[in-house]
Amino acid sequence: ATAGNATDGRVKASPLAKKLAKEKGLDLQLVIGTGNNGSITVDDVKNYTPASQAA
Amino acid sequence: MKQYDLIVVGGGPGGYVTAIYAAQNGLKTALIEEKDLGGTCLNWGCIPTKALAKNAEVLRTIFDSKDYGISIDPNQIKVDYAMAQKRSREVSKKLNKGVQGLLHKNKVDIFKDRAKLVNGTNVKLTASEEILAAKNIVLATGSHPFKIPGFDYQNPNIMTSRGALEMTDLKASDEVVVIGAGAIGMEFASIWASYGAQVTVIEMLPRILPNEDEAVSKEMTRAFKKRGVKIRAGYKVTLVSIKGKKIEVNLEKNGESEKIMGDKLLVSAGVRANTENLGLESAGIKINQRGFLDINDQFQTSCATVYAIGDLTGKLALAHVASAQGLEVVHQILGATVKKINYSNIPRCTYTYPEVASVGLTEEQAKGAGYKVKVGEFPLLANGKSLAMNETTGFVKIVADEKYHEILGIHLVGGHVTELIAAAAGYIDLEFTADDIAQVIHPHPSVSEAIMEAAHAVVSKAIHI
Amino acid sequence: MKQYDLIVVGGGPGGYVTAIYAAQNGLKTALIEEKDLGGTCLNWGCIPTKALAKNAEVLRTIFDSKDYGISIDPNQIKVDYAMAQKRSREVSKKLNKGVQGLLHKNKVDIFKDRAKLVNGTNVKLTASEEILAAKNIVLATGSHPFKIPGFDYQNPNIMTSRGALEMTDLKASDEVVVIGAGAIGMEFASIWASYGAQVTVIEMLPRILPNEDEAVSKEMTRAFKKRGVKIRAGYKVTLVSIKGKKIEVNLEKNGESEKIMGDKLLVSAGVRANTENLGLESAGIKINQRGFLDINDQFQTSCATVYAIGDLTGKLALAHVASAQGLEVVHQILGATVKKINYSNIPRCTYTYPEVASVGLTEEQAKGAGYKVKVGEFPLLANGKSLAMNETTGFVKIVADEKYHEILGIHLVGGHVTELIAAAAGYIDLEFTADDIAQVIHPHPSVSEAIMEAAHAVVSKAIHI
Ligand SMILES: Cc1cc2nc3c(=O)[nH]c(=O)nc-3n(C[C@H](O)[C@H](O)[C@H](O)COP(=O)(O)OP(=O)(O)OC[C@H]3O[C@@H](n4cnc5c(N)ncnc54)[C@H](O)[C@@H]3O)c2cc1C
Ligand SMILES: Cc1cc2nc3c(=O)[nH]c(=O)nc-3n(C[C@H](O)[C@H](O)[C@H](O)COP(=O)(O)OP(=O)(O)OC[C@H]3O[C@@H](n4cnc5c(N)ncnc54)[C@H](O)[C@@H]3O)c2cc1C
Repeated sequence: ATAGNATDGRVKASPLAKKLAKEKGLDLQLVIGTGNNGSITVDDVKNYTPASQAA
Repeated sequence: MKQYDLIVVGGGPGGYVTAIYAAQNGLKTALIEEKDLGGTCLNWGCIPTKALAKNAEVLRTIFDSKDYGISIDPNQIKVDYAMAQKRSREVSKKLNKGVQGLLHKNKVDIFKDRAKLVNGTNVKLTASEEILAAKNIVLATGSHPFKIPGFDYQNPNIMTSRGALEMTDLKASDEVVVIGAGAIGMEFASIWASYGAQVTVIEMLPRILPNEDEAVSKEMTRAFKKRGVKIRAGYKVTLVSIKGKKIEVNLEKNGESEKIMGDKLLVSAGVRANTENLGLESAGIKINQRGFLDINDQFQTSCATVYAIGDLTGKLALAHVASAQGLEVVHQILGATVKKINYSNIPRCTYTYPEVASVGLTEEQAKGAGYKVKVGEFPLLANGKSLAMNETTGFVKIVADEKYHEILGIHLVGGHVTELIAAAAGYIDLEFTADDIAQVIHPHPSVSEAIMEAAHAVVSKAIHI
Repeated sequence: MKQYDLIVVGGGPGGYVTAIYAAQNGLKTALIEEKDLGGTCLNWGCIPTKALAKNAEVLRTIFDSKDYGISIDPNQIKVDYAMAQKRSREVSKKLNKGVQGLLHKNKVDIFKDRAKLVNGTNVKLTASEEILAAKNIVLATGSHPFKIPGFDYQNPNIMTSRGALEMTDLKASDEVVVIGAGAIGMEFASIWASYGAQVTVIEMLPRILPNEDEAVSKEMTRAFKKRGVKIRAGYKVTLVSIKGKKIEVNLEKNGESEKIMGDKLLVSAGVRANTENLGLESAGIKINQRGFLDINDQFQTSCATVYAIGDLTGKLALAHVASAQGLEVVHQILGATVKKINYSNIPRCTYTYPEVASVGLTEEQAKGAGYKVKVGEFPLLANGKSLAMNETTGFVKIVADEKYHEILGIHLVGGHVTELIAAAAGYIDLEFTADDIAQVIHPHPSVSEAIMEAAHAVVSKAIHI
């Protein structure tokens, strides 16, 4: 299975997480969300490293 | 021996909400409460104080009615504080009955008794001597007002909030002294000042509402002084003595002393956890240095089957903290996702006139935490609704980080702003930036627009100032 | 010929906000207003009505003060409606001056004159005959109340909202008839009922506040009836005639007719755009069938350099729509990102007693749009703060989609709920779900908790019902 948060084609991320991801050029589909109902938080984006999500 | 999935000890907003939510989610649940369902909050805290605050608001409105084209001879206004207290008690009673109804409806077994832990899964009822067993136990025994030692609390005019909620003989000619300018002290000061009493508020720390942003303390000092309340911040109470029918309070600041005479004295100096005779030792649970129970992020005490929530845990002593912790305990027991509570992002309200509400970090705290801070402010004097309502004291202050405009704190002073802070709590919790708030279309005219304007001020500039 | 980056025609909340924001962002800006800065909103709309509503609230509070332990002989209460109007006019005046100050401060050139387009980049001032030139022009000429034909508007007792805001001779013995039960009609009905007048509200559509969720209309019908207001919904006015000092209004429903006598009649039947003599033809701009100007998502009329905003565009006739459109026009001119306004997600407020506020789709609309709907409701009767405030009429209704619990609409009735709807607007705008709202820790006690409870009801169950 692909890691990430794109269940049902929806990526749920906080506004701040989106802002930061955009600045970093990061694809939110790759990030695992730890917020409400799996929503991606700013910390998820900050802590994201390709390796840490490989599992 | 009766077997439960969950036993909840204490029927305050921590305990009863936990019990209802647990039962709704299929757990066989017992609730043990020795006194009144609803706990401090419904019976001797949040609710009766707000009922009194409403009475006070009505009275203030009447005294100010000339501004609105209504004239009433002040001598024709008969004020009965005992009746105001009666309404307050009735509201509490109604909610207390309501909680009982909810518990019944959700099939929670209620035991009106005092509980004591036998071990991590057994609780003994003190009066009936019955022992109940459960897989998990939640302690939600709450707290009681701290009594500064050395005062004569037998004297009916020297009281904590508990006594203040029973006191019925306030007169407009009374001089009242309030020791402690936290939310509770300030709320009573505001109520009594509305009833015409000459109120003095004494605070040991350098400013009233010391946990709030400095700008809030400043605005509230100004507002209360304008209402005729004397503020003595940075003062130490050195002696309280009885002089005939009066209470003499001696104060000191920088070596200078002052004497204030009062008919009544409210001691409002924080709370102490209800840990006595709870049988904590038998479950191997220790009380921490401050007298509260330590919990981990899953709300467990050092005994894994015993959870603690609410005032007992020494976090923010607020009803919604107790309830929120309770919901998460149930999630934990059910094996559902547990939300980690960030205690700095809890909305904090003071129901004075004007009101205070805040969430997140103060400017000082944000700077202390190493943030580069950008502040956006907007005064209610520039807000159309506030002008129409003739309630222009107050402001919105947003503390954001400079780079992303992440909202770190929102601080409000003004009429009924305690109804606006939930939005701010949502914004912080859901990680809105000031830019997001600024572009949400707010209804006109509304006080809420001031939040949008303060957000504009963070992003670039407010429009209406 | 004076050259500008931007000429704004009309000084209402559309025009003046656009002008200030443009100037703040470096555009050389002119504002042309023929009458009062602040437009309808500040002078004859949002603001003076809210000032009157506050007067009415004060009066209601006084009449209900017995509940709070305050007794006043009703004969000692002298009510002066003319004074109430005076305060209302003063608030408008103050804000009007405030807008002038803001425009000056931001270096907007103000022309007190009537504007007429010469072409897509030139505007002629009618009185001075001066011609101004600009790269872009914003039309924000607003609207005026629609006068149902056939009534004698020369009679001072037959009026639109404009006349109602100048009328000073309301007596508690007056019978008042209001035609049209939209926000404006309902607001005046609420104010006058508070002053003791016998009010009848007539609505052609089957229910009052016909744009709101059906549950809202129902609750408001009940609340207004309880206040003694007569509601005639689904009725057609067939004839209005003068009978001596009285106005006779003939109604009909399903062939049955009824006669209502009034001392005063308010006609509150929507607005018409101010398009006359604007020189639209010379810029090649057409008026649409409904009499408004069509605009694209960038707020441009059919002439690319001429934008239109506010009531003129026939979207929701609300001040915050006008202002929001204005900000986006400036973004468009600056080449910044332009937010597409979703008109169904604009908060809508009715400042009656109790108040109404909503955002998003009604249940019916959501179903009509093909959503599988899940509704979460919570009555204020079960909300602690509402009980403490003695304001238990009303509810929160959340319309969500069944699958994701996406918020489609939030509908509120209750005391001061117009201050709660901004949060809902934010949640909808940023696409939060009911699950998100449910887990935001709301302050206790507050009416805002009812929103959290309704969200819980969408997710699974409310706690306190
Ligand atoms: C004057 C005042 C005003 C306040 N205003 C607000 C406000 O506006 N907003 C706000 O959020 N908070 C307010 N608070 C604080 C709020 O009341 C508390 O935070 C809240 O009640 C804590 O809830 P709890 O469930 O932890 O404890 P409590 O509400 O204190 O309930 C504990 C319950 O446990 C019972 N109990 C204790 N020991 C035992 C035992 N061994 N066996 C059985 N039962 C036991 C007690 O009888 C009590 O009913 C106020 C407090 C006061 C004093
Ligand atoms: C009684 C009442 C109550 C209302 N309450 C609310 C409320 O609570 N909340 C809310 O959001 N909305 C409310 N509204 C609606 C609100 O007032 C309008 O939506 C808003 O004013 C529209 O703003 P605008 O800028 O488009 O136009 P307007 O405010 O109408 O301003 C247009 C301005 O343009 C000027 N003008 C017109 N033609 C020319 C010309 N050729 N040259 C120069 N100047 C010109 C006019 O003099 C006027 O000042 C209310 C309206 C009424 C009537």
